Amino acid sequence: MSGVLGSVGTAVRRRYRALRTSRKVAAFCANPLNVVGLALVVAIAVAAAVGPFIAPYDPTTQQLTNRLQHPSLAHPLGTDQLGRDVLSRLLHGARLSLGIAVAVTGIRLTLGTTIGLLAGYAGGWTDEFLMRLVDVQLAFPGLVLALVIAGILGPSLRNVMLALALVGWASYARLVRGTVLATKERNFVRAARLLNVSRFRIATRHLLPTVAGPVVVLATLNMGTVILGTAGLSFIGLGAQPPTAEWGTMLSDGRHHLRSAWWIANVPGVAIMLTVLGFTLLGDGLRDVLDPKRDATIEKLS
Amino acid sequence: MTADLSRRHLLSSVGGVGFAGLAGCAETGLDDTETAFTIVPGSDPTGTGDSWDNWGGMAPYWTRVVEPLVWGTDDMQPQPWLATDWTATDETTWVFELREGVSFHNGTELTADDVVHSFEENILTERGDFVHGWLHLEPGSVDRIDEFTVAFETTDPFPGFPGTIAHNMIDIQPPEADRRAGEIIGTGPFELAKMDQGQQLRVERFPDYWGGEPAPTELAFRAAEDATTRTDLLEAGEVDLVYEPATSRISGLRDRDNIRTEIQQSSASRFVSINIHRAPTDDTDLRRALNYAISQSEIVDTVLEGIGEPAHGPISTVIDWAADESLPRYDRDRDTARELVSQSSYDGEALTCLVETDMDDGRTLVQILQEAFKSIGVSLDIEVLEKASLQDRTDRGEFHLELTNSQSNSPAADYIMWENFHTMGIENKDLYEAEGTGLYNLGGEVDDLIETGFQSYDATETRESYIAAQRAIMDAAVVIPLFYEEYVVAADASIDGLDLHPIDKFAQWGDLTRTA
Amino acid sequence: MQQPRKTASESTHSTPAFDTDDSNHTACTAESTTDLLTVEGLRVQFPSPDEPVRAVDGVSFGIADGEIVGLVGESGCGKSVTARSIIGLDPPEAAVRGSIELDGTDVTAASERQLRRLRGDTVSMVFQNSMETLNPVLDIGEQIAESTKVHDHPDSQRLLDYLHAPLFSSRADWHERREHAAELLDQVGIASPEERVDDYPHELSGGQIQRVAIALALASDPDLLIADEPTTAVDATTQAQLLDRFRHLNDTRGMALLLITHDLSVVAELCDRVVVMYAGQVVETGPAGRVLRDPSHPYTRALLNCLPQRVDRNERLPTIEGAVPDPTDDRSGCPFAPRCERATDDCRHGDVPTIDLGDGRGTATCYDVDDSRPAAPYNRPGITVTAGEDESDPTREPTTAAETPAAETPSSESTARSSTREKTRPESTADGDRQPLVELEGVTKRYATANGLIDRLFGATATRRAVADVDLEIRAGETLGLVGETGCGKTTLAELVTGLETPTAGEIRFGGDPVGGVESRSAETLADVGVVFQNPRSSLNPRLTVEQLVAEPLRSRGWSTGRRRERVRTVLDRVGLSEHRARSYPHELSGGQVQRVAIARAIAPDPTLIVLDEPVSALDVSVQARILNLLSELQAEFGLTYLLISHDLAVVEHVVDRVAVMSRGELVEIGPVDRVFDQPTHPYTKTLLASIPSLSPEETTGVRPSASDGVSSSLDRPTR
Amino acid sequence: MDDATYLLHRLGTSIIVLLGVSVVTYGLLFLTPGDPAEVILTQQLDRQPSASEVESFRATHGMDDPVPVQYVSWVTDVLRGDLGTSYYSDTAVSTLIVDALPLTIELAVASLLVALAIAIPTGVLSAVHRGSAIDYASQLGALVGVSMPNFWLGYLLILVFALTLGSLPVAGAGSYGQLVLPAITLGTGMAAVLTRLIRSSMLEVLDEAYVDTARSKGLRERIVLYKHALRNALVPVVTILGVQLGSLLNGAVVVEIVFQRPGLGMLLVDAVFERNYPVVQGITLVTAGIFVGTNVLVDLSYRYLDPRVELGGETV
Repeated sequence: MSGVLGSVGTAVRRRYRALRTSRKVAAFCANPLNVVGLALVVAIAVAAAVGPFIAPYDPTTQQLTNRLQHPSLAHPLGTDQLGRDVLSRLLHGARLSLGIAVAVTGIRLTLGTTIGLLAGYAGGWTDEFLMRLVDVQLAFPGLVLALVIAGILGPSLRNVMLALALVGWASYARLVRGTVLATKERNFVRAARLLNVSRFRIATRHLLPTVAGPVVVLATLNMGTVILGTAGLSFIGLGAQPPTAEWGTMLSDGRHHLRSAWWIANVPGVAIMLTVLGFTLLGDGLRDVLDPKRDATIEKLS
Repeated sequence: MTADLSRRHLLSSVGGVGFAGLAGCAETGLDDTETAFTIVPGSDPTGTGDSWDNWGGMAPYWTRVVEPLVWGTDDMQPQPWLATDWTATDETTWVFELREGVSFHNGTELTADDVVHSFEENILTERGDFVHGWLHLEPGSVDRIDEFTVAFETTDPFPGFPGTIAHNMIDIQPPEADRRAGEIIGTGPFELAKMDQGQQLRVERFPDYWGGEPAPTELAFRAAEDATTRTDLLEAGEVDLVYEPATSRISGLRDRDNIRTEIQQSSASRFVSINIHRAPTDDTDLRRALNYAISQSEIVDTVLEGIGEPAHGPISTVIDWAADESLPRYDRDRDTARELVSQSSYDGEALTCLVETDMDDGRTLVQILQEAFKSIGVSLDIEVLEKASLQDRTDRGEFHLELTNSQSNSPAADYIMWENFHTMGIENKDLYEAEGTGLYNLGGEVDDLIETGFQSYDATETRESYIAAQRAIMDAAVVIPLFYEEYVVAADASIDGLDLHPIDKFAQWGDLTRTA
Repeated sequence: MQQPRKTASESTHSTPAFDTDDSNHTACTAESTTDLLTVEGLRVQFPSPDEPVRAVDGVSFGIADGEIVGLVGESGCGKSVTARSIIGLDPPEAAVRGSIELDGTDVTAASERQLRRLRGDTVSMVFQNSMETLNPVLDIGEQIAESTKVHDHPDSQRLLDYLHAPLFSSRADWHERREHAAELLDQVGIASPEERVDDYPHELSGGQIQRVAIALALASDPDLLIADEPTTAVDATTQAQLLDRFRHLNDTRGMALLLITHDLSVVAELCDRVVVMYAGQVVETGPAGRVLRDPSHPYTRALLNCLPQRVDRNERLPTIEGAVPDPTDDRSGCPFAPRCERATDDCRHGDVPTIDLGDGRGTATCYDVDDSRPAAPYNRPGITVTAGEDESDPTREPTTAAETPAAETPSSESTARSSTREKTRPESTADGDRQPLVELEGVTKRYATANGLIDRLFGATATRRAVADVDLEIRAGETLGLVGETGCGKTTLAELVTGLETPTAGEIRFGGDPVGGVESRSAETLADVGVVFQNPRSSLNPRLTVEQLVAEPLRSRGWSTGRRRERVRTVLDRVGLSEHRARSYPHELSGGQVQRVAIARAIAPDPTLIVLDEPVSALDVSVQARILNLLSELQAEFGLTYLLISHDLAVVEHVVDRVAVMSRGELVEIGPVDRVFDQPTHPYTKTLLASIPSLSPEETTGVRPSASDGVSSSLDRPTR
Repeated sequence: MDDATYLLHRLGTSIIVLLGVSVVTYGLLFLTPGDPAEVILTQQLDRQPSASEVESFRATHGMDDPVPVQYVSWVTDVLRGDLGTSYYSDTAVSTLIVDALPLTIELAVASLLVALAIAIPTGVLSAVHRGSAIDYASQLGALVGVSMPNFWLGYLLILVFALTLGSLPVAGAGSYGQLVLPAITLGTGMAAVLTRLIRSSMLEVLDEAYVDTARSKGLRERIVLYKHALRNALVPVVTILGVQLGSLLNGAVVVEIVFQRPGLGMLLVDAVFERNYPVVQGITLVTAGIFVGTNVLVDLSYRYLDPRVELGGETV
């Protein structure tokens, strides 16, 4: 089948010549799940951006007389055990939860990519050393180590972020190094070497762009992982301090009311689920478009 | 070791049977007979892994396998148990008469030798100096007078001795018992049958119990430290009785016909203790202002669903020297509070309030405090910390407030006063010795009053001293009392014969029956 | 267990008595209902983002029992799609119209069950890229045993039986089938078949794999075997053996064969009849000899003209201008019309009739068949017209082997040919006087097969020898050809010359000065060597435009922007890429254009030596011709020296001055191309040369010494 | 590389990694704010130790030695199987771990079975019906599982299956019934990853020529899918199983708390909160060891699943 479609593909390719970018967009949009993912991520990003401005109430103001109210016009998503408006807390929490994910992923990405590039490009003992470091980090189940680190440092959002960042960079390093090594052996890089192209130019012009695709995919998928990790640590008792409206903490606090006031836990629960779902779908979509051949690799790392 | 075996079996069969087989398999719990009951206490009945829980070879709190010499009455007075009588022959000597005809589970009769053995070999030796301070006993101070008489020589005058040893941990076992190997031989109405650490503990009826044969043939104590899980277990019908169901679920349980709920006042009291040696909470005006900001009854009526009594002092009213009524009152009065704040040295900085992760409703309560203080212009930073971090912080005195509670597991509750408010109490001693400060110790007169109360053999004098001390403490607003705790026990509606106790771990199961 | 379905007498129609088949062929072209296979008006379309892609656009032909038919055409012309339609393996999204009658059943309308029966009994297929057609996780025996089982019980296939679930399958039955599998392996010429049945595909060499694929197809004792490019991926020697094997099977089993290939020499070697496809349509059919010798359709003619075998060396190869039409276009008229110099308005519109050439000479879909004997419109003046072209009488009966002058078949070993060559290549005698540009002395390259810290600690030093003690000179201005089978070390040797690899031992000198690897070479040395990589697409960074790609070496030489732009324009123009291509990305270009970009980049810094690694192996014949022409023009214009690596001996013979033959890392023979090709001294070279298929169908089975399997075992080894 | 060399190689790397792991694990002690000796002693004595107590503690525990010396003696103990003693009970850490481990392994194995039971049919179905509603629905369905925080999913499952339907036990350990909900909770997350992988892997495999070869033999589609295609599609799945064990161990921490299973995760959380360092270090080390060991096993088994694999081929 590949042969047939290959030759057909040549024809299609010719047809879509000079439409490189739009072809990728078209390929991305061809799968409705990708579009759903993108829509979810955009929605969540918008919520994070404008949420605090459109929230109807202050997220921390209590109304003990008005606690555990069912969803109503006044409180579209009800009130929690302290009479706070769940919708307002959700909207404020969007910024925080997304912010945590972005920050943690950002640190992981920067640290990991730097180390990966260094290892892949330098080779030799530097590579050997850095990769053993990566192996050691990857030898720990991430959340277990994060739990230990955050637990020892003491419960706070900052420590949780630090712990999650410390346990996630190695995947990037390994991915980047692998890509760099594979690319280094690609003929176009060998050709560039022969053409006396400088090391710096090879790195920036030939290696980095190849690395960008997989890294973006991994980072997108990672966003979901970080959000789930934060929620998990919150549940264990290492998350945000009250009264911070952070989704994981809200969900964890609300679990005692699951039976009596379902909205307290389920609202942030659904929000987390949709966010993670959105990033996962988006990441999958990007992978199909940017990096279709490395499915198992990223799966291993994310 | 049987536990290991079964797990290994389980593990090997998982591979063979596969997932399909999982759902259909039987429970390993009790035979579902009329006389067997499954109980879920508020804490892990097999112990938390903490040596304190397990020092008798098992956690003796809920199970009535082992027994102490003295028990406690419902109004927190020492009650004859394995000892039938006791007298202080001088300021530091207590002589106990043992009950005759008490059989251990292995059939031998309880004698003075067993008591001496239990104290000298186990209680005083294995646990070291902490126990010496607690019981005011040193090794070598327990003597056999005759077969059924034992004398204790306390290190200093200790009128609270009988009440203090009325504690599940101060149990009597014969020398044949091998605690470390898990061979527990007690005198209680139930014998230990099987223990799965962290999961459950099963006991069987001991027919020769000195108090008469208990009604249940078998009891299982399941571990479920999460209140919601306990509630779920009861609602799903997996267990017969649970302690402290989740607060949010109580009204739901009450509405159910097949479940009965009992409320029992406890020996515990919840309060906020204030570090009086750290600015700005070293300012009495500020501490009083904080007290005026709180409405105890609102808290009880809302988030606690009515479980608990609004408190005016730190000592539960089941304890006979609790001062409650006669203490200075700080009913919510935000104007007064604001005025006091402005008088005080407080200038807008955030106070720190610590609370332990595991405290029931802790996160909720502390947020109410935060909101209440905000309304009088005092801002509060909340730090929910796990046990170790919390202790680290309190040890160093780096906090302003701590949401905490006090509870006595023995009828003698004196140590609550001593350890919390006396300068040499465990909370204050280290900082006092290191820096001349402390945490909640007003010092001077209060120390004297507590010492008097602690050492007096005259009950009235003890009571008056303690009340005076509490008054001084509340005057200086060292604590913000919140509520005297009550606890709920929810059980299958068919169960009768509950015998609850202010000390939740003193419950007796001998009369449990099931009505048709 | 299996009864041969045909009697020996039925299969006598096959080679070599070409002319006796006429009656048979006439029957075919008349679409007789007794045909084994009749394809009628087949159209296959694939959906694409806008218009559907017409992969097959109205194809009709038939195959009779026991006939060998070649389906030829360049890549993308619809050959494979047609073949897959015949066994009902169209992708689900494809729209198939027309009818395919196979042994009385219409495949296009068959139920799953009927299809299974057909596949298990009547038709088998050997797919392209045989390495990928065998399941890598099942051993050979299992895969063949399955086939026989399906053949015997097509309607009772239970999953658990096939999964060898203990209670659901008979071990004895499977065991018996494995033994039978060994017999089949023996039949396709695999040595020690009893051992091979337990092997996994990756443990076999390319040639063995191809044989196994054939055995697999034979397991169901089919009436028709479809083989899609069965020899494309194998070395010349293996190819010869395989073709021989096909012929043998056809002889002994009377099995019909549909051979799909782009290689006309394979057709010539094997086929009774040939069907020529272009852009999804059949343009010509007819007996193989007639079509190759006397093509009727302009496209067939043009295709044959492009073959290097047919043109003297140093002569410019004829080419076909223009490109294959876009398969998504709504088309009418002859698809070849836009490229056909003789096209008229009639050709461009409406249906072009398919004309029966009569006398069993087949059909051609062209108006222009009657006076189709032009004075070689695709040949440049001065070219010696070879083979078919010099036959001017279209009505002439097909010639027999004896009648065809051997001198006109370039691959045959004949003194006549060598004398021709001596005439056309007088300069080759002067080779020795040229200055050596590059010298290799005792060059050896070993690869460590393990690396990493741990292996270093454990001292694991396993090595593999890629190039062994090679002495070689490349003389200024010459084209040195490097030939040998896959894995013989050709590419490694080239990499040693370019500096991508450094020799383990020995010395490489440029102009007398020793040089090291890329990192240690001076900018001048680097600029002196241009490289055109095998698979040129991979050597171009997909994220850079053509302009940037070509400018890259200039940038590193420090050229200014303006000067770079100027040079890029010059070289792009020189390699024949139009200005507007400069901003294209590699994936927007066709294979030929990509190769031009790679060449442009190689010549941009004005090198003296260019290393060409299989520069045309991935290209279709017509494109290959244009690139080869370009290379010789460039050489003449810039005085370039070429080191050309190729496994295609026809190309080598056409292009190079001297040829070096490598085998297992060693240089076994080197010399002027005439001498080496005509009087090989090394036995390996002899075997290699003997395996070149002939374009002339008259040279037939049994004559070729190479086809004996005895020689093969030394060459036919795993390539790992 | 032959098998023996590879094994040696893999063992060598694993030892280096485990050494690194032990350094990290030991280093955890120094993460804690303040002097480790003081922290440990405070925990043991349940009070602030005096300066002289700290000093004598340091002396008896060799904590005056340079850190590397301390580390070496710790590692030596570990190699002898001595992971130290819990601060809170006199139990050896190794005993605690041996007691808790079976529950966690049991949970992991059951979750894996759940995940495979969900993922294989869903993934194959999804791939075969690529681009159809079935495909999108099953992909989405699989993803919803992995997108839900474990503990939330766990409590919801309890609500539905234990409380509303009353068909399964709420919590606890010891019976198969009690394993079902935790295994589903943990398994669904993994199922999503596996479904996705099996789908894409199947898609790739279905495009392979050998699948067409199998069809062209006249084999039934079912046999083509489940014998020829799936077997190949599972190869990359196996490679990630080892890594997925990590996510199972991660999830087990939370799930064990939700379902009150006193396994390794619960033990770890308690130990972390109590600053019970020997237990924390022991569990961290053992978990990492299991993880590394499993991955070696997976690599080796990979060899037998896919005969093409040359052991030691660098996987990128």
